[in-house]
Amino acid sequence: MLRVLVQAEPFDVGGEYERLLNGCAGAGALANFVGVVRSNEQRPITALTLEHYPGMTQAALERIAQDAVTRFGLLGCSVIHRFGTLAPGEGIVLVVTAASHRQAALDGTAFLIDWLKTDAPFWKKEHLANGEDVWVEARAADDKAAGKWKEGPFSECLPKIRPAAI
Amino acid sequence: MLRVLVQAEPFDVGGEYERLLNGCAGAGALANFVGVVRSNEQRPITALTLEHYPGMTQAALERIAQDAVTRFGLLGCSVIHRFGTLAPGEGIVLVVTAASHRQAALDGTAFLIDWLKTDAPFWKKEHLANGEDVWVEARAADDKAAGKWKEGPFSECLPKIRPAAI
Amino acid sequence: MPSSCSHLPRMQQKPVTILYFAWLRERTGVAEESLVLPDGVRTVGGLRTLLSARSPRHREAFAAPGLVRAAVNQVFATQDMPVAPGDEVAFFPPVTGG
Amino acid sequence: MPSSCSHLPRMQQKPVTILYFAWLRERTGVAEESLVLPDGVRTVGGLRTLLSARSPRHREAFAAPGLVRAAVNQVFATQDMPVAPGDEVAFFPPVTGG
Repeated sequence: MLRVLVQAEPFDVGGEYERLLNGCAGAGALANFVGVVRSNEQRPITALTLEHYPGMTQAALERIAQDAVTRFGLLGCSVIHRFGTLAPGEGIVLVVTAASHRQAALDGTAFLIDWLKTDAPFWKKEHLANGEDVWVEARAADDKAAGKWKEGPFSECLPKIRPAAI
Repeated sequence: MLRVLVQAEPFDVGGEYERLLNGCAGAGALANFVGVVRSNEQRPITALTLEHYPGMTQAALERIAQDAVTRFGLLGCSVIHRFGTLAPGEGIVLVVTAASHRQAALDGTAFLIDWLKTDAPFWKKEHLANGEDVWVEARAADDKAAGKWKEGPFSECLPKIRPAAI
Repeated sequence: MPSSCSHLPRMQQKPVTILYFAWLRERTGVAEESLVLPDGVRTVGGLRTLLSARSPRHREAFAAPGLVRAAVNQVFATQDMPVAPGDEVAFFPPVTGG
Repeated sequence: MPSSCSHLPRMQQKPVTILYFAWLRERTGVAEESLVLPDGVRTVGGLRTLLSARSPRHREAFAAPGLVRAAVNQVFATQDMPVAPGDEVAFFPPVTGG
């Protein structure tokens, strides 16, 4: 089972767990990851706005979800990425994977979120409590995390080139 | 926030997500893992019974949950392990971690489930569809997975010795 | 006498659609525009140079500190990749989703 | 004249509580039992040897193929670890939780 959604609406973590479990007969392990709008005392924000590239997002997410299933032998996975303006504590992105055994579910989840951080066409703008609006800058650490999946026996399965700076 | 439960009752994946999120101000990443009673065509089972060592389980789980928080700098984690007789598809164990960033949440989750597989005093008995009752045997792969956490900079933090065969 | 696409007068060539996202959209002041590729502009890098000269805001946007990345027809692209009439070309900063 | 604990007559010594789990419980037919440690049995391994001789079912259980592990006072223990009066000692196969 493959479920990929790009939506403005919130997602239901428990409901998506049930849905994937019910769609994956024989599953023994489900893992998930939720990225949440973060605000802290050092850098309070009032909201986060996610912009995306509508024509590209859905297809790109479907490709990578299919790739994760193949690479890790998943029984299924769900990827939901929101866009629009979100308040602190709201979920931005949800990844759920189902597998026979735990390692595949855990690895599939890490792979998907690493990929989403570096290769999904979304851009975050923070609305700071002091009134400033700031585009979030890409982190070199994210590129490194995504890069680790390009080593090893499956590197030839990568679906596409990474964008180079121009 | 630390939440450790050993119980016969089912757990609520969505409810536990919300609870940990609400208990961990500043969280930007939540990860979870659910181990599920697995039945497949090759080896159909009607139920799984989990026996545990009541006097030891709660304290052991609390120690390792605290260790995970320290090691990975988690904002909090929840560990719920069930005992008793469960049907296929039911959740056996739930781990949820909350952190500022994703790597800590993912690593904390993997650490906790690896540890639970090898060091938590639970024993599984499968009730096969053919009427046989079979105690599940420990897998060497699980020991290896748990062992990997004993390398690296935090190995001196390990809370206790591993049981050797006697 | 039939003529191949590349020999059509410029007016009849299909334009290229240009999209901008995030701070490139804000700084150019444009989310989407289109233009007919002039002779000699056949790559992502060439198109970027052309667009930089389109207005002071375009120039400022492309000259701003920070990397600019691109996609051609919804696939990430490097500056040496070809652009043809009818393509959709997007310019944006490094992505920050997830 | 005061006497230290180790000089108490055996009847007055606190017994050791023994617990069995999983197939060790099933094969011994016992979930919990207690005994006063005889002189010379002061380790987990010594206790195991003693218990193996307690009944034919005990002997069979401890001789069965498969590893047997132990805990003393709810902490995993190896066979050379000490056992003292009043301790709780558990025997069980390798754990399979999670």
